[in-house]
Amino acid sequence: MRKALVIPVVGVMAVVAGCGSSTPSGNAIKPGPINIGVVAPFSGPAAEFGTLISAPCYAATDLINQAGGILGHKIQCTPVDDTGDPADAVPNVTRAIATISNFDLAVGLETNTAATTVPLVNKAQINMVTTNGLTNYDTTTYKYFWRLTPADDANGAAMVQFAYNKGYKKIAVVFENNSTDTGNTPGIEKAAAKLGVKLLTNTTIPADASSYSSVASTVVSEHPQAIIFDADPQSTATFLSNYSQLTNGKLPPMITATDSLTPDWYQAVSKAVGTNFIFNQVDLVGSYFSTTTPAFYTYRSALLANPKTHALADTLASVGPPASIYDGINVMALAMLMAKSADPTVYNSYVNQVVTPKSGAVVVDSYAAGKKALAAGKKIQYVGVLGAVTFNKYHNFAGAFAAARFTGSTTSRNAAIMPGSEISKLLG
Amino acid sequence: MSAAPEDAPGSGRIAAPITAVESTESAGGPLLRLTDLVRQYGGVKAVDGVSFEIQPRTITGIIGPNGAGKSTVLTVASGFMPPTSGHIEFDGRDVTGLPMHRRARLGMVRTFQIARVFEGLTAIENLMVAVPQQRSLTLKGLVVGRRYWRSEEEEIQERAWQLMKTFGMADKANEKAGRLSGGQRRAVEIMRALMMRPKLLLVDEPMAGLNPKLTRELEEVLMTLREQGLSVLIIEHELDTVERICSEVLVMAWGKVIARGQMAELRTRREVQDAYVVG
Amino acid sequence: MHLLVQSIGFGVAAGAVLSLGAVGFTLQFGISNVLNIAYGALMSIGAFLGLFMLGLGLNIWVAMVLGGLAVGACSVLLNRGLITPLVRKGMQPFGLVIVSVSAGIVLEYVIVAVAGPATQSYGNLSGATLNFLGWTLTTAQVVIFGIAVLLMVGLHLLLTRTQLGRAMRATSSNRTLARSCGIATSRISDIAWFMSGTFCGMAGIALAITIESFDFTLGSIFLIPMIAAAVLGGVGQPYGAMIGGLVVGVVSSVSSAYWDPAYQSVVAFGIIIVMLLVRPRGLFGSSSATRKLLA
Amino acid sequence: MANLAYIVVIAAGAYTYAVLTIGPDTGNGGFQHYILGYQLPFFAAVIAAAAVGAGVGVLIGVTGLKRIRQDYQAMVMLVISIMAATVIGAAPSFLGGEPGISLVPNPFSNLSAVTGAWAYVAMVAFACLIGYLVLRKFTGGPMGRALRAMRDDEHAAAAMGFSVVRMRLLTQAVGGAFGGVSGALLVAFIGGWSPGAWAYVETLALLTAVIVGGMGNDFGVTLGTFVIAVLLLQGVQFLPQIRSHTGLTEALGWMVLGLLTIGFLWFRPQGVFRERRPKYRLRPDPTGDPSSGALAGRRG
Repeated sequence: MRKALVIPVVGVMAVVAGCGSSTPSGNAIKPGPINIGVVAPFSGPAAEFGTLISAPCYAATDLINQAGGILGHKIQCTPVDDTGDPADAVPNVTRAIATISNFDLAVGLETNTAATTVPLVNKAQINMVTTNGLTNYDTTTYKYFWRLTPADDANGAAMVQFAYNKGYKKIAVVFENNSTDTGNTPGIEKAAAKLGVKLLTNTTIPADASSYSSVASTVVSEHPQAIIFDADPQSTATFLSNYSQLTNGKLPPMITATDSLTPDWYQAVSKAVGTNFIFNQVDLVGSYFSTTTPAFYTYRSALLANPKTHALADTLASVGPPASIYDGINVMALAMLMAKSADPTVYNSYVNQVVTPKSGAVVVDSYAAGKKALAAGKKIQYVGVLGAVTFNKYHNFAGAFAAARFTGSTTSRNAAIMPGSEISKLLG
Repeated sequence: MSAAPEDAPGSGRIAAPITAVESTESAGGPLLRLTDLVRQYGGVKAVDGVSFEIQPRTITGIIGPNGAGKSTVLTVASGFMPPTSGHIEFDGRDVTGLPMHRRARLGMVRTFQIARVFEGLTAIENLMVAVPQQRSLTLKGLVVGRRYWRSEEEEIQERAWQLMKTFGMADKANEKAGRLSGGQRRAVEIMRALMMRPKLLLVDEPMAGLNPKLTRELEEVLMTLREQGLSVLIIEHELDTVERICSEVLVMAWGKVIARGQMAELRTRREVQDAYVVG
Repeated sequence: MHLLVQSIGFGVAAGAVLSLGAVGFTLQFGISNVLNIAYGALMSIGAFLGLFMLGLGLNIWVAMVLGGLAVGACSVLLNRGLITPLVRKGMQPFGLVIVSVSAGIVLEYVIVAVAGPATQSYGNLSGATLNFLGWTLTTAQVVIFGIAVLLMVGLHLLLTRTQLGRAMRATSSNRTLARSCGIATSRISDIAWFMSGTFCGMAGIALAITIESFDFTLGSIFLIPMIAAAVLGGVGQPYGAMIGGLVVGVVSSVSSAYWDPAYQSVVAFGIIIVMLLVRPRGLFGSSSATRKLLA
Repeated sequence: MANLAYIVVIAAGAYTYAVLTIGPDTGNGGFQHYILGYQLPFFAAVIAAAAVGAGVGVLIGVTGLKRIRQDYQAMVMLVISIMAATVIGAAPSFLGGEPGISLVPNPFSNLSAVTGAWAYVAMVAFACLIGYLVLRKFTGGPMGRALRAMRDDEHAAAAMGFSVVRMRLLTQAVGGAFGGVSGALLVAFIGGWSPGAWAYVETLALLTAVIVGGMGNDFGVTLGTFVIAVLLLQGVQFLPQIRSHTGLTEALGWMVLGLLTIGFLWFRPQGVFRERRPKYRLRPDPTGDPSSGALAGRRG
């Protein structure tokens, strides 16, 4: 797939800086709505991801606005296109920082671009709720960095743990050579060593090759009990059909990451090897949250209520990163209320107070409930879709993991739940 | 650039470039000597064992039917292409393995069958560029800048103007060479070669496409140049021209030199006539 | 050993599609002397036309023929509307490369504008798996191989047994001479662009069948191995391109079995560069073709 | 002839700067891998990037020395640039592989975002000024004349005694050093670099800039770069996204880029600004009558 364009010229920078003369962030709140920058790809090959990651933002902001907004201001989601490419993202994000007024929170900043965008946003003193999986942010000292999703190596470890739980002792590992997928590998290797799971082929493939037959052939010859695999939809479909060609249609159980739960992936793979495989042999491993809590119902009904996100409600029901954005926005909004300021340099120090358990605190599961409790002068603890959240000193929180099965083109149901402590032990 | 004296009526106009020609009496012997020159294309021997010498201050012609290997001899002699075997000596020095630009710097300059000018440069720039070792092209020239090479550049310009005037093309000097007519391009190419102060000029059918009057004028130029010390090796189809200007003529056919001598005498020789008939 | 035999089999299957594309590429180049980088985009157009016709309920093999012809027409349009006028204006080969690169990008994004950037698929058309000689191939791959062989034989007969073929070969080896012999070279050129486009479109659809999943960059990704095949066989040499396609297919397949698969495409790149720099006439090229290549 | 592999030189400079300033790859939790990992000061790294750029430029230039047709040469260049990106992408421990190298230090990291950007622009403007002055030495005056002659006809230039090989490699080295510096400045600003940032299509955009501006005119090239890069590619970002049609806006940007290139090559191949040649004036000379000599003004 074609990447978008970087132009190595001063001109771009000049425009960036030219726009930037006006509004350094971190000032007192200005008239007009508070903006949440959704930093995600809205163009290029990963454009679909931008839509997915915007949905929880719409859900959260709709509910916040219904509850009367924040400190008399409406709140709204503003897309910031990072194009999915770390180099392209920089001018766009820099411009957004300089031009968007009341840019007080950023969400998204996914794995492919996080390495360049997170430092920018942190430097601009804007709070962020990021869904990236880079392991280097496990121990970050960035003040404005907040993450409610696990790093990729934890996800890799969870995949192996799941395989181990299912009784698979010989696994092949095939990943596409991109940042997300290669980020899983260290976790897989550590976990496999600890659990005594044998890794057979452990290789990376390039995207969009016209044939993966030879790789598939190598994998087939080793008779794996399961295959841990993650690649873009097109490459996945080609690989699987090459594989089934060698085995007369027999495919091994496949363990992949929850980010494969997209219409594109479903379409490509179902056309190549059929829906039977998808429904019965694919396990999607990712972070877990319960779908029976009141917080989840609120989240889901907000998604259903907005025509922009209506169609995505079921897809998002079991995917961690969007839920973490929803929760993150609520936490930040409540922190603004407590701080009586939307200025990140002020409200940032209130974030932990919103989530930490304390005696006498009212447990709230939505912004509206939290706002009411705060107005009544009470202490609060936000327990949202992800459940109770506790940030470590690096502003990271990793909850439990689960494996899910497809139930439709974009929907899934959780099957096996793995506690977060179990996974972090594998990485230790 | 020394003055151009109007001392030779009828040929005075081209006196200027000739003083540019360096002394050619350096080595004493022949200026150019080809020994057993062979050039193969695939399995075909385009040049098949050619040997000859060119003395200083002479105009030597090569004639022969199409495909006789005339242009190949010139191409190989100039270093544009290596010979398959054989030796080339220039001014007492073996230049067989030397690339074309090195030979050009030694004083052996060629023109092309179809005149090749630098189309993006103006006519006068075409001339001025033809001084490969000018100071402005050295590292020192780049670093120190204009004051290191200004006087030399002015001298080059002066010389170029002299040639332009001599060839009557001063009014075209600032015209892009790509817009010049065929004859004017030919003139630019020859002037450009003269800018290099060559000892030996290798020219391939310079008269092709020129009208008779122009042909005569060019002949005159070449002869005056020879008087001033230049040697010329010329490939020419027009036998009258060859007869008028060449002191010695080589007849080539099938890649070999089949006869040599004065044109008037050669005309009567049987093998020459045969070669032309068959060719 | 088994892996080697198998990967040779995959290579042959991939090579059949490659040959198809490479022959079209080289045929057009041989006759019109223009390096057409937009060929990849035409291939993607073919794949998307195939998708459209499948949607209309046509049989895939019928769609392959019709799609091929349609792309052939596009190819003629490209030549008539863009390339020929620019050649007449005296554009240099380098400029033409830039033009065809640009045209390719425009065409690709026309596909995006019409059909969107999403991944597409014909669905599983590969049919039953066949095993012979230690090879494992799908029915579709065998059929495509058969089609490729048929087309090659057809092309061979056309080039050697017909007046048109003789005229084409004459034009390819010396255009000016051919014109002076009374051959309508511009018509021959049209025919060459048409045939090239037809091969291109059919290769695009064949590729879309075997790769199962594709998007608008299908052709440009495939262009490099195709050029490698054409260059290997000697540019302008249809027979060379046939063999070249098979060789490139087998070599990349075997290399990805025994080497890091991430380097799979590097093999094709290497072939192009080494061949052009060391032996530009290709393995099967004649020296007259070489002279075309040398400046 | 424009060098279609120029983007490789820019990339080489960017990677050089990155691995020379970023520090060992065990830092930041060791999430990325690359060679070297020194922590050289900014200027040392930029100079090294220039040197590596020059070296890579010469290497690419060497392949261009082979006398093959210019369209084949163009193809070889394109293939080299795609191949380089693929090889780097496939080797994760060499220069970060497909994900690339991130967290490359910015020389102004201790300034605020906006001040830093301005400081950067000032620095880049200064670098451009120096670059322009150096370039003038090459494109103006006798050197530019010689280079132009070589571009027009290498054989004739060789017949004039020019060592085509040496001059070509010299220009490649100078061009390479420029590319290396621009890569270094770019990566220091962006903070990250990956094969996706130097795909061959980026070369097309650079080329469009050059073609639109006018190939032989320094000012034209600069202007073209601004017009194309800023107005077109960045301008597209300001257009409203057409929601029902993902990717359409982006596709339009690319189509405009392609059509612009074709349109200029068709209607105005010399670009907005023509190449200008200096005019020389004849000194007053009483003996010469400019139009009377042999071969004057006649058609041959």
